[in-house]
Amino acid sequence: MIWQGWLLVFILLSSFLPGIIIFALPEEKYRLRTSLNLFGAGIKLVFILIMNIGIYYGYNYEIRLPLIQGVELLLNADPLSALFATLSSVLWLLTTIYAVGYLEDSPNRSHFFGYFSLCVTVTIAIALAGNLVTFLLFYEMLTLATYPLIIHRGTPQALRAGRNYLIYTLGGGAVFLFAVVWLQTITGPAYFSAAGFSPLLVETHRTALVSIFILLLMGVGVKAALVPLHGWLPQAMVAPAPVSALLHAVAVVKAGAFGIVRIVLDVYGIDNMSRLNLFPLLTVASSVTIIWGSIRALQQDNLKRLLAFSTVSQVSYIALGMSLADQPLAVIGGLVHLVHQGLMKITLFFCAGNLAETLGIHRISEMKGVARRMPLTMAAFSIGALGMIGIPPTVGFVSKWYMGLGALAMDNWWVLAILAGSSLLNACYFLPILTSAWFAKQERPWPEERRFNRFETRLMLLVPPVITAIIVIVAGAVANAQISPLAWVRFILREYGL
Amino acid sequence: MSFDSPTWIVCPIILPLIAGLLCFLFRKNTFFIALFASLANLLSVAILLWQFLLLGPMRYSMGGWQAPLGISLRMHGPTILMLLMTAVSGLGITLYARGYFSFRIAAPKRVGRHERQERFFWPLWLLLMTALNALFLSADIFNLYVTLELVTVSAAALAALSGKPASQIAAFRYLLVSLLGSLSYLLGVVFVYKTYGVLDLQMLRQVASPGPGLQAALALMTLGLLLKTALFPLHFWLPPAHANALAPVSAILSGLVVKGSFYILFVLWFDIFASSISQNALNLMGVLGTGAIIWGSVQAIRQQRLKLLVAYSTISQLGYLFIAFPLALRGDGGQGAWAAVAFMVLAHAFAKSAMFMAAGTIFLHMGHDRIKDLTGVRKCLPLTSFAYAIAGVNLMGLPPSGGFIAKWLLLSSSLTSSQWWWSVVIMTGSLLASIYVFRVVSRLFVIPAGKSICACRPHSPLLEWPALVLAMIALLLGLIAPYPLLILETDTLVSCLLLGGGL
Amino acid sequence: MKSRINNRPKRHDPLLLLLLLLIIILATLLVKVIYNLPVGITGLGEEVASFQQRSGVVSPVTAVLLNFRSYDTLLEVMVLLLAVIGVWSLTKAPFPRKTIKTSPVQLAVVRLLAPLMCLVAVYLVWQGSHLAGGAFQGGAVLGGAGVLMLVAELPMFQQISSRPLRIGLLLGPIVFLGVALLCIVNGGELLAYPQGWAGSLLLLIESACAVSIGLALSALFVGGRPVDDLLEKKKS
Amino acid sequence: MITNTLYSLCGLVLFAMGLFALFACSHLLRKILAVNIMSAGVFLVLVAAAYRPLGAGEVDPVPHAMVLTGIVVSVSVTALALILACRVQETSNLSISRNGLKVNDEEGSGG
Repeated sequence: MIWQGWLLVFILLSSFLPGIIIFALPEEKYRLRTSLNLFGAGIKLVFILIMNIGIYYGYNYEIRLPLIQGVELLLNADPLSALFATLSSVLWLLTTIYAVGYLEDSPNRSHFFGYFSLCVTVTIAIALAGNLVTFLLFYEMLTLATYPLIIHRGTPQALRAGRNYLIYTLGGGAVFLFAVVWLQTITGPAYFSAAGFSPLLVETHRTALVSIFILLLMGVGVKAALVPLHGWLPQAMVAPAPVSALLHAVAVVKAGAFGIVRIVLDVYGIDNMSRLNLFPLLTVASSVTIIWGSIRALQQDNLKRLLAFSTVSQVSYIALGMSLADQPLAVIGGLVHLVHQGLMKITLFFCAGNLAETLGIHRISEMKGVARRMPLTMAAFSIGALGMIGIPPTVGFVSKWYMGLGALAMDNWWVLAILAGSSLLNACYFLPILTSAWFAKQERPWPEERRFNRFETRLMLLVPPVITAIIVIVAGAVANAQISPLAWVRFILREYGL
Repeated sequence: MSFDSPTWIVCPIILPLIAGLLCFLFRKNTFFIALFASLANLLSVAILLWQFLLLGPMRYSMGGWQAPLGISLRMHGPTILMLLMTAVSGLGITLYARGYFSFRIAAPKRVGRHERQERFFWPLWLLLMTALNALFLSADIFNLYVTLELVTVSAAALAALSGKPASQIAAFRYLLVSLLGSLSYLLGVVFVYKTYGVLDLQMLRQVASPGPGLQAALALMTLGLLLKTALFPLHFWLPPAHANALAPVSAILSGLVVKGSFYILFVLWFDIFASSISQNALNLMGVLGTGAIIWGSVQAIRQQRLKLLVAYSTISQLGYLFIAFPLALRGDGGQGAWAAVAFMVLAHAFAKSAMFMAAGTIFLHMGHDRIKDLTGVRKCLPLTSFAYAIAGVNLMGLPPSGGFIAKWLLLSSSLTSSQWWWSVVIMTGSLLASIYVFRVVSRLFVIPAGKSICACRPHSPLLEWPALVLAMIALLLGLIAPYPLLILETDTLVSCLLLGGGL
Repeated sequence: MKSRINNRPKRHDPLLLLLLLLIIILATLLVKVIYNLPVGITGLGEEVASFQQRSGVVSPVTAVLLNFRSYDTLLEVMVLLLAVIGVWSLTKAPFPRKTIKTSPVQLAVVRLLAPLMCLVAVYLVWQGSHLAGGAFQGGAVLGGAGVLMLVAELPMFQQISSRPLRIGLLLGPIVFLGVALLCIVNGGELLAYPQGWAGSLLLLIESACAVSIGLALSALFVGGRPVDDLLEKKKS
Repeated sequence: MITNTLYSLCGLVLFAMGLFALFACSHLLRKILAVNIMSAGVFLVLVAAAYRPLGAGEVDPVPHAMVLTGIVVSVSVTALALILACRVQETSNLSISRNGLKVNDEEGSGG
């Protein structure tokens, strides 16, 4: 069916074309730009919903463009890509609203929104990639599209952060390219399908395949911020808040995590992974990252840096879930965390942005008593933070629960200990913030206060975090319902026969 | 003249030639003559492409005299790709040059100089286009020498056109080096003639057998051509010559002219005398290519001036072409290396032309090209900055550019032929490339807070769009990859049939 | 180019010695190869001889130059023209300068020699069809005459303006090209002279080329474009 | 036979000498002359290729034509190079006087 394939192209165009038009728009066309952005985001959401329904009823969406031997551009929507694409498009809509409010009066907005749209286009394309080459293509393009966003402010710190970002990601990209080419010379074109490559190859090319896996992991690990490849992430915090939200909740780190999922489940396949004995490697890498990120987060006073280290730690839950892939429950936990972490983290970043934009608060020590000044924002923040710790009925609890069940089923006490320890650490760095925000007395005047009539801050800044916070609770409460991230993840796993 | 007439093959030579003579004869409206010639050239190449896809490779005997006696033109896959490359970037360069000169004449620094430059640019450029087309089409080893000299003379004159002392010194050195290269090539031709008594490439391929005469000839010709192609360590003349020329001239020199001598070299090594090439020689080429990639990139990273940076990056990119040499003759990797070279040449031609054009536009508007002072150029020259960045993506070999396809092919043929060390070189090269590309791009795209950049507006769309379009072509070359491959493969298919038929 | 104050190469520059050594080795290798080359290669001599009849000229060299490999010659004429364009693009001619008094002897010599040289040139072109000679030889002699007149500082010759000069320079190439294209119109390949016409067409090409070559050589000697070559522009 | 080889050898020696001079001399004019000597050497080898042993058929005219072409090319290029060299000397004002001296020096010691 041709039109079904073209739907995927339309999904990409719905943010690409507005992006291109926005580049050409003069700076002062505020209304046109905003409506284009929102229109694009809305259309994309509609397209993706159509696609999701189609996938649910078993339609096959696919479009391909063969280039050369072994290199083929292939967009293919399977349930897993639908998961990531839906997350990205929903959060894009919210982030766009937020960014419009956040960047009011700031210079160079047309470039900002142009790259923003490109960034989302590329992220969705990563979600829809049907083979490793296409994934690589958009993975590299993501680097290029996010770089201008990181250096958007043009300050020396921003430039330094941008440079480090490039060093990490381009280096990772080169390693990834090398690994992909190597893999393809052994296994032939690597399509994303449940089977993985032929098990016969495991015997003949064991060393090569193990090395390729390590290289691939290094390639995607840079963006997924696996320790020790995470150095760029806290530095990238100099970017404007919507960018941080986008980078950390949706685009970059999730692209890396999604890459790990694809490599484990689709490129290698669970059977080959266990034949090659690669799971322990992944477990170790992700556990180290989880603990290290949490410990580093404990030491931070800058709120956004704390959130960044928390991201380092939380994203690795996805990898940890994948590393227990023998057990479907753990896989469920990992995959559903892809969505859940996105929701929680974007709430936290929105709130951090609100604090900075309204009161000029950047440090945790300045947050005493802030909840009285901005109750809605801090309520949303608290929900996100509690979710991170894993307290029911938030979504964070759901993913940790499933992961814990998986570890238990495998008698893997070590992983259980990691889970418990990281939750404890999460609590250690989030709870003091919450208590001081809600219960402490304001000591000093706010660093840079701006007053808005009616609401505690601009409406466009307030709505997105409130919405995401509500989703965090609702999706956690009704996790077992027919329509929920968890239900969709179960649907995904049917495809893998787990 | 009907569409399938064999006469079309001479059009890419004759049309720019006539136009060049007319541009010399008349002093007014030279741009329109040149534009007409570029368009007509593109059209005739398109017709040739159509004929080629329909009828396969063809030969054309000049003056009706068959091969050993007369001179033949031949058209096979690589030829048609090179002609397309010349025609497309030629059209872009023609348009850009118009914008460039009208800008310079509108804002004169020295009255008279720019008129002189424009007056002589057009005939020289059109004759250079003639020469390149003639070179790509020629099937006679001595005729190749004559076309090489045509290229040399016109390119050196163009390089000196700017009139600055630095450019004249560079052009002089360029001329001498090219002469040395041509003479070395000619001596090689003499050895070939002394050994085999024929000059036609096709016949040479049939009679060529390994021997001291052929080895000496190949060594001499290779040396000469390497000198002209500026392979490390024979590259010393290239950066000053390319960096000090006028921007359209730099685009021509870097994008097209070096490809001419490389084309001859490649045809000699892999088509005509392929049977007599030893693996050691190929490895030597690979090693030199490695040196070029590393040295060129490191030098590019160290430059303070934009045009010099771009010029050094040419050296490094040319290195990739030679990395393909050791991969090209080994088993199943060979075909891939051929295609890799084709993509590399095409993508580099478009991207580098675009890059030099963008650098020239930046130079015109900012009045300098010191890299550290280029902050925020995006604000006033958005299209040019994008053109530069997109061309840079190509040099880094990021997907979906033509450069990416080339690197992919090189990587996979190096891994399949288990010569993995070349792939390490390739990856290192692209990382170094990304350093020198982003050194500039990050400055172009940063707008420092609270600082007004430049109030200038882009002067003419002709200064911005040709660069952007060429860069886009280079970028999207990856997406139309099957078509160049089809052209290359049509050729080998048919030639296999011909060889099988005992021809 | 680094300009050394002392221009003479240093006697004991180790790099130069190394270079010398390398070049000697190269030369020795080449000599060895040449010495061992087979002698029995026939070359294209017999081919040329067998098609001599159809070429329209008697002299085999002229036949090769202007018929069998006329494409080479066409391009070569272009090289010469290109050199002129290149030289013109570089600099202005040093003329007209204040007339220096030409010595009467010089003048007399020029008056005597220049017409004679022109005659010789015509003869050389004419006899190119059966003996050694042809457009290049004739053009060279013409060029010599031009140089002689330039050296004699004849004002008429120095102040020749750009347009006639350009027309003269392009005469040869355009006639050559025109004939080549006529051959296509006639239904053959480029430069495939029609049967029976070859001889006269070759003479036409040779005469036109000789004029252009002579002019080109003189122009190269002048070493710059005529003063009025650029269009006058309003000085803003 | 002997003559033929002698011509070739002579040509090669000229080529080598020119090559050396091209690198060894720093004066522009000398470099141009060096290239000219090299091309003369190549032409000599080329002309020698036309030689046929007595009774082995006609003398080959193709190398003659090639040499003729080569000479014209070399003349054109030399002219361009000379003018370019003049321009270099004129424009690089750092050494106008020095170069003037140098030219005289060259002519004095050239021989």
